[in-house]
Amino acid sequence: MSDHLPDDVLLSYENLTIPLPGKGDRARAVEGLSLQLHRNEILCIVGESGSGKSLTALSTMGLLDAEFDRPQGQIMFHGNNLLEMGERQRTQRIGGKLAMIFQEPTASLNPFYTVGHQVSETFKIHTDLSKAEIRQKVLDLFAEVLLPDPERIYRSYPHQLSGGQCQRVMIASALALNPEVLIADEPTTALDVTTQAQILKLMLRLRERHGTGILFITHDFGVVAEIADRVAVMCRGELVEVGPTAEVLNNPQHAYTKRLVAAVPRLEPRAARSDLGETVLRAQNISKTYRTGHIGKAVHEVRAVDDVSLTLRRGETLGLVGESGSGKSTLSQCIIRMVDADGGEIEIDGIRFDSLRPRALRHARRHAQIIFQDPYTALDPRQKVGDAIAEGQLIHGVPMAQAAARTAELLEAMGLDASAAERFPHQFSGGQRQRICIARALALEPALLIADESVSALDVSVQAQILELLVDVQQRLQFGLLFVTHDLRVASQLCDRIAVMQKGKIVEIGEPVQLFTNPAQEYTRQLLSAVPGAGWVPQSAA
Amino acid sequence: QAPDVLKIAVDSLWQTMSPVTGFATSSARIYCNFYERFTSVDYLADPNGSVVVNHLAESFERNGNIWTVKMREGVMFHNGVEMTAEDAAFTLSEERYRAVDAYEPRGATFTEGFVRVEAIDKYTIEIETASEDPHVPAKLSSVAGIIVPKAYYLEKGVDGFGQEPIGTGPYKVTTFRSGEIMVLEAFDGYWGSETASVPRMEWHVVPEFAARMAGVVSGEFHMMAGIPTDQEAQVASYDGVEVTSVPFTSYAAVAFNTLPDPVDNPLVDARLRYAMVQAVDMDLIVQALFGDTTFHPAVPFNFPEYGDFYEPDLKSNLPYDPEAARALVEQTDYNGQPLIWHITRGFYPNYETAAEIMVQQWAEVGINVEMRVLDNFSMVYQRPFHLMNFANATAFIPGDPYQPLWLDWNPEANRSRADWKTWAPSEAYIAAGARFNAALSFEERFAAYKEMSAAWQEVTPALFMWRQVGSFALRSGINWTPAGAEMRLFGGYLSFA
Amino acid sequence: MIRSRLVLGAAGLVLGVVVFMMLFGPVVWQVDPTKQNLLARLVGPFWTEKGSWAHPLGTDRLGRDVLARLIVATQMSVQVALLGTVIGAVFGALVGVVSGHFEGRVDNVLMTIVDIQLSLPFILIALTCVAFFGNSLTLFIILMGLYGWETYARLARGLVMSAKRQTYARAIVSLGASPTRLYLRHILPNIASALIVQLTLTVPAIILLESALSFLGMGIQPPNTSLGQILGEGRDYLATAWWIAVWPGVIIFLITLSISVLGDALRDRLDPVLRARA
Amino acid sequence: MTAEFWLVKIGRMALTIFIVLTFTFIALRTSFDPAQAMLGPDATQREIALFRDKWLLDRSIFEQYFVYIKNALTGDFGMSFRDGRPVTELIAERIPKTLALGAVSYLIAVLVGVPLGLLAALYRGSALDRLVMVFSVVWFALPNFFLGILMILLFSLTLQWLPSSGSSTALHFIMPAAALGLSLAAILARFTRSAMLEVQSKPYMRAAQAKGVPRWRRTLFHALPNAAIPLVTIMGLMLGNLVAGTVVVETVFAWPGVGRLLITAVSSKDMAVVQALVVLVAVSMVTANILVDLSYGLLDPRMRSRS
Ligand SMILES: Nc1ncnc2c1ncn2[C@@H]1O[C@H](COP(=O)(O)OP(=O)(O)OP(=O)(O)O)[C@@H](O)[C@H]1O
Ligand SMILES: Nc1ncnc2c1ncn2[C@@H]1O[C@H](COP(=O)(O)OP(=O)(O)OP(=O)(O)O)[C@@H](O)[C@H]1O
Ligand SMILES: [Mg+2]
Ligand SMILES: [Mg+2]
Ligand code: NI
Repeated sequence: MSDHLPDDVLLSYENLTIPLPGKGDRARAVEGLSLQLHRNEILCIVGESGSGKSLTALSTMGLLDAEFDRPQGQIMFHGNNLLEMGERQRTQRIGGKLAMIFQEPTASLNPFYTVGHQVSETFKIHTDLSKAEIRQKVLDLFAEVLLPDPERIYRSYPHQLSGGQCQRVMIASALALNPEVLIADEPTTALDVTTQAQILKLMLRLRERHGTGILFITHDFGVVAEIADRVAVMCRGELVEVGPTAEVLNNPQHAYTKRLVAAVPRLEPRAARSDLGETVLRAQNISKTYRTGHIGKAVHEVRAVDDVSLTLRRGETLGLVGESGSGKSTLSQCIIRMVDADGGEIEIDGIRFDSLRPRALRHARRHAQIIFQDPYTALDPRQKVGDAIAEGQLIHGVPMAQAAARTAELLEAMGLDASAAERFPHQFSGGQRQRICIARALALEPALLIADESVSALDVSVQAQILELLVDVQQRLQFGLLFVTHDLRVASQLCDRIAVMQKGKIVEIGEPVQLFTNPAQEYTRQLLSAVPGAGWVPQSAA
Repeated sequence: QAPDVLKIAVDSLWQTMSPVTGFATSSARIYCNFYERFTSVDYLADPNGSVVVNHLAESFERNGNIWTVKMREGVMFHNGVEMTAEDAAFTLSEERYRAVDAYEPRGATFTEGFVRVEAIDKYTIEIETASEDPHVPAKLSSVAGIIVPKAYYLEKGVDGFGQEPIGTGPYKVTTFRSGEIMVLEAFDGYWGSETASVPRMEWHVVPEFAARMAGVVSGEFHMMAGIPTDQEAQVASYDGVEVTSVPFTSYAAVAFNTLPDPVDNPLVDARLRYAMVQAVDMDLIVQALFGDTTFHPAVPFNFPEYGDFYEPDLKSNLPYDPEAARALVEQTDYNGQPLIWHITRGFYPNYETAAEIMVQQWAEVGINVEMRVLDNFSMVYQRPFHLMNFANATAFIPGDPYQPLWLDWNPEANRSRADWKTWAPSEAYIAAGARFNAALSFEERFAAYKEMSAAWQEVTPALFMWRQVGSFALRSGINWTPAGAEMRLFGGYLSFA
Repeated sequence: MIRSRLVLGAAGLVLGVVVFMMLFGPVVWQVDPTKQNLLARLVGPFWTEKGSWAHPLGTDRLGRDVLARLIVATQMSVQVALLGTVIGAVFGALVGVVSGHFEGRVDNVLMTIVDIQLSLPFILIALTCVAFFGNSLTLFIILMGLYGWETYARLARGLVMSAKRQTYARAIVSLGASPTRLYLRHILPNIASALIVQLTLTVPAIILLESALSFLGMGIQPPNTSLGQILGEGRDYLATAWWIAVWPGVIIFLITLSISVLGDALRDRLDPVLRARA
Repeated sequence: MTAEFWLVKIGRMALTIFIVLTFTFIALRTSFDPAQAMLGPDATQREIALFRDKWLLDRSIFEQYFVYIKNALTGDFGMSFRDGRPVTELIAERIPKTLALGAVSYLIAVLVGVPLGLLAALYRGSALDRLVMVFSVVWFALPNFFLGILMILLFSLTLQWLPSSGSSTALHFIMPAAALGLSLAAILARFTRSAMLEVQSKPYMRAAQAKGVPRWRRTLFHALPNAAIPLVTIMGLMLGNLVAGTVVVETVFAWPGVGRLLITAVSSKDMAVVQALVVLVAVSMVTANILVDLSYGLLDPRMRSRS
C-alpha cells in the first residue's frame, strides 16, 4: 500500500536513535529508525525481544525514564517534533490526540480509584465538561469498547475486573479524546486467546469508525496476520524490513525476517506415532480443590482439577491444552505430587506415587521430572549451571565424578559448550537457560517429563529450537512427555495426542488431526476459532 | 528586689515528704521551709552547725530521767489548727516510732532510750528516758523532732501525709508531684519573726545538669542545686551567676566486709584492711575531684563539726604509704582473688569516679578490687560482696560524735544486724560505748569517745573518704546563707540586693 | 540514595579506620586506657593551650588518655553491636524460616509472639530487664541480641514464603532434594542479601540504643566502657571539656552514618536483583 | 473486614496484653525485693518488714499473681511503692503531657518527613534528593539525647532564646519536640522516598502520565495514596521509636511525662508503676496496630471489598 498521500501521514519517525543509559546490552537501543504511520492504518511492529519496540513507543509518548538521554532524530506529529517537547507543552499542544495502552492492563490501572474515576480524569484534565457530562461520556466510551453493564464497571475497582475488561477500560481511556494515533504495546500478551480475539476485533472496529492510526506492537505472528495492514520488523534496534502484511509474511526479504517467519509454529496437526513403548503414567480420578478465605465462613472453593484420568506411554507426547485457569498446571503438579491431590491414583514407571511417604517420594522423584514455564526464574541464581545440572544426580547418590561427566555430556547434547558449567544462570539467554533446565531434568533419566508451558516465555525462533531439541532427545531417551500449553499451534505440531481441559475436566482427548479437523466438543471448536490468524498458513521458508 | 516567685532547679525531689521515712538528701534540703522541729541548728550563729537553739520548744528542763518541755504557744499548722502539746507528744510517741506497727519505724533509732512521752497540759510535755540523757534537746533538732499535726497525720496516714505534708513552717506546700515539682506558698499564719521574703517558691526537678545550668544562666531559675565539682568554675563564669559550695554533715565512705560471709572473705584479716587504707592517696583524690571545697578526714570521727571533740592536729595511724600497704598484703594469705565492691549508681556525687581511682591504687599494691556499679541499695546489699559504699551522717546530735560513732555502728545498728551487716562490734567498742552513753560530763564523754574510736580503728571496718559537699548556683543579687544540707529560704538566711 | 563514589569511599574509609582502630589501636597507641593521672585532668587535645602530643585527643576527668579510652570504647560498642546484631539476626531468621516453612499453625503461633514483641517497644524491655535483673555485660549483650529479632523473623518469613514458591525452589524439590538441602543450599543464600541489608540497619540502631541506655545510666557500667558510656559521662562537661563527649559522639555519628550509607548502597545494588526475582 | 477478622485481632490483643501482664509480673517479682530499694540505705529491719507486709510481698508468688491479675482486670494497678498513690492516678496526671509532646513530635515527623520524602522521590537524583537523604541519615545517626543537650547549650545557654526545661508554654515544646520529631522525620523521609519510588515504577503511573496527568497531580493523587499503605505501616511501627525517644527526651528536658515516670519507677523498682506503664504502652501499641489495620481497609479498595 504505497499509495498513501503524503498528508495522510499521521506520525513519522525520522532517523530515531535512542541511546541506552549506562552499561546496557548495547550503546543504542534503537538506531536510525525511519517509519511512517498513516491515518486509518494498523501498523504492527514485530521483532525479537529487546529489539527496541517498547522504547520506540515510550519515546513517542515522552515516557522514557529520566535516566535516558534525549533520543536523537525526530518524531513528527502535526508538525511538532515530539522529542523536543516538555511534559507541559505536550499536554497543551498534543493533548489527547496521541494515546497509548500497555501490556499489563490490570497493573496499568491505579488500584486506589474506581475505573470510572480514572477514565473521567482524562476529561477533567483536558476539557471543561461538567461532572455529569463527563460521566455520560465515560459510560458511552465503556459501551463503545463493548464493556458489559457500563454502570457497574464505572463503579468498580480494577481488581474487581478481569484482565480483558481492564484492557478494554484502558482502551476506553485512551479513546477518550478521540486520538488520531493509538500506540498499543503488546496489549493482548497477558490475556488468554478468547479475550485476545475480542480485543483484536475491537481494534479493527476502532479503525473503521474513527480512522485511528494504530501502532501495534506484538511478537505474535498470528495477531499480525489477523489485523495488520503493514508490518515493520525490528532486530537489535534497527528496522530491517517494512511492508504490507501479506508481502512480509509470505515473502520475507531480510534474512532475519525469514528466520522469524520460518520459526512461527504452524497449525499442522499430525498423526500419532505408532512406535510407542509401555505405559509410564497412569493417573486415575485425580481431583484437587483449592480452598481460600478466612477462618470460619466465607470459604471460596475452586475445583481446579475434577476427576481427571490420563495415561501416557514411553516415547509418547501428550498435549494438555485449555484456556488460562482451566487446571492444566494443577493437574501436572498433582501428577508428580508437587501438589497433593485430594484423591485419585497415580502410577509412574510402575511406582504408586500417590501413597509415597516423604522420604520415599524424594527417592522416587527421579522417575518424573518437570520443566517450568519461565526459564528466568527456574534456576537458582546463585548456583553455577554445572552444579545445577549435577545436583539431582548427587541427591540420588551418583558419585561426583560420574555426575560431572554426565553433566558435560548433557551440556553438549543441549548445544552448550563445556565452559558453561562454570557460569551462572544470569549469564545465559532465555533460550539457553531453558536448555539448562531441560538438561537438569534429563540428568535423572526420568521416564516421565512434564513441560509446563516450557516454551511460552520464549521468542518464536528460540521456541522452535527448543521444541526441536525436545523432540530429538525424546527420540533418543524414550520418555513420556506431558506437554502443557495454551498454544494450539505448538500442540498441533508436537503431540501424539491432545487433551483439552475446561474448568478442571478433560472434555476431549484425541489425535491432533482428528481434533483439529473434526472437534467433538463445542468448547474445542471455540478454542480453535480463537487462534489468531488461523487463516494464515505460512509457507515453508526454507 | 525580691521576685514574686522564686524558682529553684534541683536534680531530684524525694518521693515522699513523710518526715522520718522520707528523710533523704533531696528531701532534707527542702523540709526546713515547711516543717519545724523542737529545736533547730542555728547556722547563722555557726556555719559548722554546732549551735542548737530552741524552736517550737520554748524551754527544756531535766530532772533525772525526765525532761519537761514547754512548747511555744500560738503556733499554727498550715491547715489552721493550733499546735498543742498533744501534737508534740504524738510526734515522739511510741505509736509513731517505736511500736511494732509504727508509722515511721525509723524514728526508733532517733528516739532510742525514750520510754514515755506524754502531754501534761496544753503546752507542756514530759519525756522520760531509760537513763539520764542530757542530749535530748539536741536530738530533737533531727528529723525525728519535726512536729506533725496529730489529727491530720492520723487521718492521712504516713503515705498520704508524705504527699500532702503539713507543718508549721514559713511556707506551706500547695503542690507536690515528686518527679516534677513542689510549689510552696508563704504561710500567713507563721509565728516566727523570720518572715518569708518571697510569696511563692517553685522547686523544679530538672535531672539534666546542662538544662539546670542553662536555666540559671538564662534567668529562668534563681537557684540550682547539684553542680558537679568540675563544673563549678564554668557555672560561676557566666554573668549574673554565683556559685556557693556548702559542706554537709555527712561523710562518704567505703565499708569493708569484716565478716566471714562469703566464707573465703580475705578481708576478715584486719591487716588487709589496713593495707587498703594505706594504699590509697585519699588526700590527692579528694583534691583532684573536689579542689578545696572539701577534705579527707585523716583520722576517723575526728570531724571539725564536733567543736571541742575535734583535734585538728591528730595524725592518722594508717597514713598513705603504698610500701607499708604492700608489706601488709604480703603478711596476709590474700592470693589476689577479686574483692567485689558494690556501689550504688549516682548516689554519692563523684563516688564512682573516686572508686575508679582507688581500684587503680589498690591494684598497685596487689589488691584486686572489682567495682560493680548497681542500680540501688537492694542490689548493693545483696551478698556476696567485700566492699560497699555508704555515707555516715554526723549531725544527729549537733557538735557530738554520737551518730557516726555509736548510732550507726552499735550492736543494734543495721551495720551490725541487717542481712547486709559488715561488722561485729568488738568487746572493747561496746564497753567504751556504754561509758560514752552514760557520760554526763564532757571529759567523761571525750575519754570514752577516744576509746571507742580507737576500738573502731583497731578493726577498721570502713574508710572515710571525704566530707560531702553540695554546690549551689544563685543569680547575683540573691544573698543566701547556706544551712548545711538545708536550703533555708526565709528570714535571715535569704535577702535580695 | 547517596550514591556518589566519593561518599561511598568516605564511608568505607571511616569503617576501615574504625576496624583498624579496633584491631590495631592498642598496638599502635600503647597507652593504658585505665591509667589515671590526677595531675593532668581535663587536658585538652594537642592543639589547645594545655594540650600536648602525650594525649593527642586530651584527657578525661581522671586524667586518662581520651584516645586510648576511645579505642577500647569503640571495641566494646562495636562488639556489643555486632554480637547483638548477630544473635538477633540468627534467632529471628531461624524463627522466620521455621514459620515460613511450616506455615499454618506453627506460623500462627510464632507470628503471635512476634506481634507481642512488636507491641512492646524494645527500650521498655531493656530498661525493665536491666533495672530488675542487674546489669552485667552478658545480660546486656543478650538484651541487645533480642533487639530486632522480630524484624528478622518477619523478614525471613516473608522471604522464605516467597522463595519457596519461586520456580527454582520448586524445581529443586522436584529433583528430590530434602528440605535441609533446599534451605541451606538454595533458599538461604538467596535470601541472605536482604537479611544483610537489614543487618546494616540493626548495627547502627544498637549502637544508638546502647548510647541511649548509657545516657539513662543503664548501659555499660564502669570500669567497662563504651562510646555511649563516655558520651553520657562527658555530657556534663560539654561546656568546659567538650572533647570528652564530642569524640565519642563523632565516632558514633560516623559509624552509624557510614554503615547507613553502605547499607543504602548495598540495598540499591541488591534491589534490582530482588525486584527482578519477585 | 469480616467479623472473624476482628475476633482474631481482638483475641490476639487480649492474649498480648495477658502475656505482657504475666511477663512483667514474673520479671519484676522474681528479680528481688523492692523494699530496700524503696526505703533507701538507712532503712531499718523493721521498716523493711512493715513494707513487705503492707505490699503483700510476703505472700506466695501465686497469691500475688492472682491478686494482681484480678485487680488489673478491674483497671486497678495498685499503688506506687514510692509515694503510696494509686498508679492510675499517677499515670493519668502525666499522660496529657506525654501525649502533647508525642503528638507535636509526631506531627513534626509527619509534616517534615513526608514532604521531604516526597520531594526527594519527585526529584530523584537531584541535589535536593541528596540533601534530603543527607539530612535523614545525619539526623538518624545523632543520638537524640546528645542532640537535645547540644540544643540546650546553643538555644538556652548561649543564645537564651528558648527555655531549657519544663512544659508550661508553647515555647517549651520547641526543643523537645524538635529533638524527638526530627529524628522520626528522618526515618519517615527515607521510607516515604522509597515507598514513592516503588510506586512510581508501577505501570499505572506511566499510564497516568500517558493520559496527560500533570506531575503534581500524579504525585499527590496517584502515587501518594498507593504509597500510603507502607507509610501507615511505618508510622504505626514508629510509635515504638516514639516511646523510646520520649523516655530519653523527657529526661533531658525535664518534661514531666510518663517517660520520666518510667525511668524513675524503673530505677527505684517501683513495680506497680512499671507494670502499669508496660501494660499501658502495650495496649496503646496494640490499639495503634489495629488502627493501622483499619486504615488499610480505608486505603486499599482491595481490602475493603474482601469481606
Ligand atoms: N530502563 C532501561 N535501562 C536500560 N536499558 C533498557 C531500559 N529499558 C530497556 N532497555 C534496553 O533497551 C533495549 C530495548 O528494550 P525494549 O523494551 O524496547 O525491547 P522490546 O523490543 O520492547 O522487547 P520485548 O519484546 O521483550 O518487550 C533492550 O536491550 C533493553 O535491555
Ligand atoms: N495455590 C492455589 N490456591 C488457590 N487457588 C489456586 C491455586 N493454584 C491455582 N489455583 C486456582 O486453580 C485454578 C486452576 O489453576 P491452574 O494454574 O492449574 O490453571 P492453568 O490451566 O495452569 O492456567 P494458566 O494457563 O494460566 O497457567 C485457577 O482458577 C486458579 O486460580
Ligand atoms: Mg516491550
Ligand atoms: Mg499454568
Ligand atoms: Ni503505504
